[in-house]
Amino acid sequence: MRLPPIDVVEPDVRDLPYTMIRTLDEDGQAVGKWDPKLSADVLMKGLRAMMVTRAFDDRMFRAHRQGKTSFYMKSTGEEAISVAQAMALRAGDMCFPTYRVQGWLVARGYPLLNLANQIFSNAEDPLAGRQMPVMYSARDYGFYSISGNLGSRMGHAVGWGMASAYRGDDNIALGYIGEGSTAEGAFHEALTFATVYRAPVIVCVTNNQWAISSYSGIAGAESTTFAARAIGYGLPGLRVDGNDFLAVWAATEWAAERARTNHGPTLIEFFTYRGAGHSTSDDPSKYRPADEPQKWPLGDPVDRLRDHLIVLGEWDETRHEKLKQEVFAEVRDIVKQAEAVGTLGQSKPPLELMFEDVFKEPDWRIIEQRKELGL
Amino acid sequence: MRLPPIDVVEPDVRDLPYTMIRTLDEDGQAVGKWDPKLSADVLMKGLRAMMVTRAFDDRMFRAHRQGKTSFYMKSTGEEAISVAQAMALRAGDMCFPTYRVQGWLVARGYPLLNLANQIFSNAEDPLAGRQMPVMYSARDYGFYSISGNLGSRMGHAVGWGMASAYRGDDNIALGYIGEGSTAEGAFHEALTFATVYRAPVIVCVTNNQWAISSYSGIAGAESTTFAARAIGYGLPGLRVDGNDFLAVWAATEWAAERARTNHGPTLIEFFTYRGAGHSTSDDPSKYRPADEPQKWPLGDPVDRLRDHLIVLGEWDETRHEKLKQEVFAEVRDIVKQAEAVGTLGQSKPPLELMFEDVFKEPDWRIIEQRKELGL
Amino acid sequence: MPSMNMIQALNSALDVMLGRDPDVVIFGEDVGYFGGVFRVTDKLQEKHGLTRCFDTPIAEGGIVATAIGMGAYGLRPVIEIQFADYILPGFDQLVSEAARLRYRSRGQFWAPITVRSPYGGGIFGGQTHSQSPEAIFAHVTGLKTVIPSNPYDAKGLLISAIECDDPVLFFEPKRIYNGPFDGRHERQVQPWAGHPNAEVPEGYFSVPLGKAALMREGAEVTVLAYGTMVHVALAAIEETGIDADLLDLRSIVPLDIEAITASVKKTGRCVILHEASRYGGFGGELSALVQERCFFHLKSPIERVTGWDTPYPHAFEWDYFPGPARMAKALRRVMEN
Amino acid sequence: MPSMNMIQALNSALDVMLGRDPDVVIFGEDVGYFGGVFRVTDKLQEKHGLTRCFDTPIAEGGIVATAIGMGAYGLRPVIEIQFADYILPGFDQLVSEAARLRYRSRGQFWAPITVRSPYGGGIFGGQTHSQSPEAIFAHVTGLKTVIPSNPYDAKGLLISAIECDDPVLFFEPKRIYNGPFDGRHERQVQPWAGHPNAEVPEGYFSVPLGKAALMREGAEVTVLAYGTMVHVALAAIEETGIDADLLDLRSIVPLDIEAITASVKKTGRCVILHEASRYGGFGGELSALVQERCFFHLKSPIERVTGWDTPYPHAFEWDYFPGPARMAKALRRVMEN
Ligand SMILES: Cc1ncc(C[n+]2csc(CCOP(=O)(O)OP(=O)(O)O)c2C)c(N)n1
Ligand SMILES: Cc1ncc(C[n+]2csc(CCOP(=O)(O)OP(=O)(O)O)c2C)c(N)n1
Ligand SMILES: [Mg+2]
Ligand SMILES: [Mg+2]
Repeated sequence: MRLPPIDVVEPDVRDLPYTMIRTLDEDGQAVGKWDPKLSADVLMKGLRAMMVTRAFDDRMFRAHRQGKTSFYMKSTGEEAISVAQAMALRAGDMCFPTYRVQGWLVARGYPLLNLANQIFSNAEDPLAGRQMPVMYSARDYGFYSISGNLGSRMGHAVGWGMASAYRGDDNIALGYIGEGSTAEGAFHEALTFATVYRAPVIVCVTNNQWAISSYSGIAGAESTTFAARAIGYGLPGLRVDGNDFLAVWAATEWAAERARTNHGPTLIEFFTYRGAGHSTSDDPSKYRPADEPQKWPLGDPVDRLRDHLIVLGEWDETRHEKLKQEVFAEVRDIVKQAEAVGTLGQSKPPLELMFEDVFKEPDWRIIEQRKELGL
Repeated sequence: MRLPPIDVVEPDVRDLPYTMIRTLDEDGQAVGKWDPKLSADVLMKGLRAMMVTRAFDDRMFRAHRQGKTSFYMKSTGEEAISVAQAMALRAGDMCFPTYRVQGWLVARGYPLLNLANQIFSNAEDPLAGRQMPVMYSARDYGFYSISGNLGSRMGHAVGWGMASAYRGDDNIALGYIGEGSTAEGAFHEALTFATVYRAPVIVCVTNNQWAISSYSGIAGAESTTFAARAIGYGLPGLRVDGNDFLAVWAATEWAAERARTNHGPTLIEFFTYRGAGHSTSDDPSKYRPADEPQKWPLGDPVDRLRDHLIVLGEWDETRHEKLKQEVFAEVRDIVKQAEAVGTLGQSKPPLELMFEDVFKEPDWRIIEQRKELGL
Repeated sequence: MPSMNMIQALNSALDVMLGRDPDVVIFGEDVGYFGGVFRVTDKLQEKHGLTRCFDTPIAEGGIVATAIGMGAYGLRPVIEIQFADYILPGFDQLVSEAARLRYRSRGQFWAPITVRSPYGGGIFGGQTHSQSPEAIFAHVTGLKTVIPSNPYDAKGLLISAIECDDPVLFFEPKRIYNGPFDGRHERQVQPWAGHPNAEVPEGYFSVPLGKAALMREGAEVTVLAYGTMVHVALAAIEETGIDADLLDLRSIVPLDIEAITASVKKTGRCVILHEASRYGGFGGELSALVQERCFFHLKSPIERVTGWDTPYPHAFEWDYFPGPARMAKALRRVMEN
Repeated sequence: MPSMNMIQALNSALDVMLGRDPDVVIFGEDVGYFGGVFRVTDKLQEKHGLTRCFDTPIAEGGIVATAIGMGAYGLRPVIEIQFADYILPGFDQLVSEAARLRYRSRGQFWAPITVRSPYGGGIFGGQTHSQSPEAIFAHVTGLKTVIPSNPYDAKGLLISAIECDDPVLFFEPKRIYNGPFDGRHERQVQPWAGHPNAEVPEGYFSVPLGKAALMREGAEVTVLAYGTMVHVALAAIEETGIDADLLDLRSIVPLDIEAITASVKKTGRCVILHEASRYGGFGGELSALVQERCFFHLKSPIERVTGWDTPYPHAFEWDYFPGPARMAKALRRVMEN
């Protein structure tokens, strides 16, 4: 698989949307031109962030079953994408997330305690109880405000990137969208604007094969790849093994350099698999074989990076098990701290906060209604 | 230029969006595999319909200058598209028009008097004064209701085609959209649905180079062709000389047969040129060279069909001039009839009609308000 | 008669109409094989086949547009928008196309579509799974808007909506899918079983659009409500012991103006209750209509009890939700004059 | 002081703000090289450059989304939606994103955007170039909605809107771009020249959002209007000789509730005038607010004079448009009590 120069134009890479960029082979070796040649430290940092993300997801899923939170969504099996991208991009860059890229926040060092407090909607909820669990916002960590509605923030990524260019900054934007959500008109409008204004943005389609109960075919996967959408706009499109930490990193670096050097937007389809149910409200056994996750051909991103480190002689099973337990304990302790503050219903932010930030300054309606509530 | 079998899949025709299908060469000869081999009668019928359309446009444009109507839009230079398609498709098929395909109605024999009465918003206005001029609706002529808002009817074409298939009918839908309007999210959603459900629909992008004052680049034309949008969905995309009556016919027949035999949707970009201003409210000299229309390399669709008929020995200059005068007189007389009924402000439909068809049956609000107006 | 919860009643209405009318087709996100995230279309694909009940891409504008095109051909599409909060990407299709098609084409084309969508709060759904957008649709000429408050009405009104040749928004109060919630969230959840309006005939029947239901007859004040709020109103009326006429509007377009004016002329007082935020909400229209038609009968100001003028705040759900306590206050206030 | 029509005043406001604040950028369909279909951005690209004022693709949702993203970065985008009828494809972006961003992110991100759009009828624009959608925006928590009625206010309010850190809908009554139209369409068109509110300072000045203007002081009735309707109201007041307080609301969010209640408490009567169709229109909210706050001062029912509950009918424009005759009738009616 060739590695094209970053100043390619779409006609030179019209074949790429129909192939798949991979670097980690079956034996855990890094092969091919797309190997980003990362240091063992960086790989270890990535492995740990993926493991923390997964451990946290598992813990919170259980917390929901225990009635401690109203809702939760896991990213199991997709951790390589958000973790590698958070590490490959710069502090000044901004990602426009979906609800399935919490790995970004973990990799960027956002306090797990903040996550847990929001998930429990308790007095310390960093978003003051205004948002559901998983709908995070963390500007200082390059993480834009999530909302429940799908697809509608890709255009914000384009505008944000255009503003960066307008100011002469070299910050770039990265937008995430699930394969199912690519059907929304907002996705097309964002790509059209990105194309016309040559915005410094990376459009990432996380194709995890499922949209709640609907197979990726519902968004058109039976007719072509999601990477091929790029050809329709004359943009380079990459199709990448999303469970291959190295490939995700390399593709992201390539697209980021294009954007930063004013070569325009890139669309990347990350081919991955939604290992868990859609959310705590979902029961996947109703619509897909129970063993499908195990049968997934592209493997598990954590295992694959672990095996690679072992092949490199940097890691072994015992150390991995130890790390697993260490991560488990870390997550457990932090969640305990959050539980001490309170879980859903037992504790909540000060009520006045319900009335703040509707506008920069409250108008008479807010002031009167706050009084009506005796505040 | 090869003529692919109608059961091709997109990978077999991935080159077509980057070429242009033409049949009429510089000398007016029909060349190549796409020649639909039409009889002289059919060609004559098409020539006449194009000439009537143009004469009618000119007349109505002047009528606006004389204050007889509130608004008008010409289709000058684009007549081959709507006329050839109206003739190539069947009575049971439905087109979902833009405001620039009045040639369809002319070719299908919709009374010019109806057009004129609507344009004058007079007592005989077939749409009861509820719509602007040019926003026609003529179900019996395979012409869906136009509205001022752009792009939003392409999805109706897809749904209409799906309903035809659901009923087991072989009626197909044809949707028109200007190149500028392809930026609307609704265009993408329609293509996604058409792809996923294999709808019997032809999606026609009339690329006349301009969207009011904006060059086609504003919709992305500098990065690729509009026909290439099809590749993004895995659909066959054709790029056709829209000023070539024969090429328009042939491409339409090819796509129609695909749709009718359940081979799915086709996207066709018709490369043409907006010969006149956007509308009576527009002054193109403000944003494009005055002589650009004359300099347009693909010529005038009427002249090109005329020359072809002459080359075939079926036609000559003198007969053409005679026909021109005949058509002029026909249009003049019909418009006079409409003027006799009344022009804008002098005559209007019965006022009660303002209150009808809001719902199938009026509710108390309509009944009370009608009384309030003394009806 | 079988007892049904609201989900079963809606499912039964769809099942009946699929059986009666081959032009009825049902589609939306996850409604096919899966049967809908709230299970309202459960088993319908299995029973009636893939072409009668199917999944769609995630594009609400595309769903509505497809339905309009099918309707123009002659079908009667019934579409589901998974949450009313997500109807907005389809807003242009509903307003500029569905609502206007009949008028602008002088009756050549129309959109006999039904748009089902779960709406309202009370399930800890946060900002985008809790909103009540009925007011913005009520303002759109050409759209009808229906909101049932119990299983019997849900089935009968949905059948009327499907049979209606105009586009109908059918908002389902998701909080009362499984039981008649009256806003007393600290109490144990009630099932529909045993509730008089949970007795729902198996087969075909309909409840007309535009007729309010008198849920309780009284002399002192008229209460106007719909959806979940009908149950909240009842709780507040019991709590206060105030003798109220309670009208369940059932549809806000068409509106049962006769029933409303007759009641207010009788009682001389009116309290309006809805979940949506107050400013510009449908309560304003109701208040204006009552004031215009009953001015000289009014003993005290018409009151509105509503959600606050903030986005729907996840953790503060019960502070935002206009429950029985707020309603009781208003009832007592209007009785002071 | 120079005399300006409304287009010149708006153009001047944009010119001034482009000059003062490098974060201000202007974009929309045909606004760049061409200067906008109504010429409001005429010459701004030429004077301030391609990156300050530019054309966009035809995708209202994309235009709003791009503006929000730019606003989140720190710019102050001023976008034009060519006609208010075409704002609906961007409705989800305005409601689900622009209006909610500050609240849901607890102030980490916000959308300091101004959405300019010509609205209203009176120009024979038919169904999709004449509508008045202000009511659906007024109901959305987190959005501000401004509507000027004359050149001076247009400039001063637009500058305030641009400087505002909240998303602002700025609806421009296109019928009065060139002259103060009072609804008497059979009369000759009046230019702005000579009108006191057409005297507009060249440079920077602002008119605060949320303050109504008392256009005429009177004792017998309070008239609430905005946009073109302010002029229609004046004509009707003159015609009837009724001594009215006329409040030009200027912004419906925020609303100058003090001015409204003070006036109605003084006059005891109220007539509300707007162009939009009646049902669910903003008049309902105004009527409800006045009734709630001034009930015991009211001598006669609050009246609403509005467009009919039909789509905007091209040929029947003057039958639909709520002109001075309909307004005069209402004024006389309220004076009967
Ligand atoms: C506009 C909108 N429509 C529908 C929904 C309901 N919904 C939530 S998640 C989801 C599936 C999304 O699938 P995909 O885009 O593939 O993302 P994934 O969950 O697989 O990461 C749907 C339909 C929504 N949240 N927003
Ligand atoms: C939704 C919407 N946005 C904007 C407009 C205003 N408008 C009318 S025509 C037009 C240009 C359309 O250009 P194109 O799609 O290329 O069609 P053409 O006029 O060239 O045939 C615009 C922006 C509209 N009518 N509808
Ligand atoms: Mg997915
Ligand atoms: Mg064009």
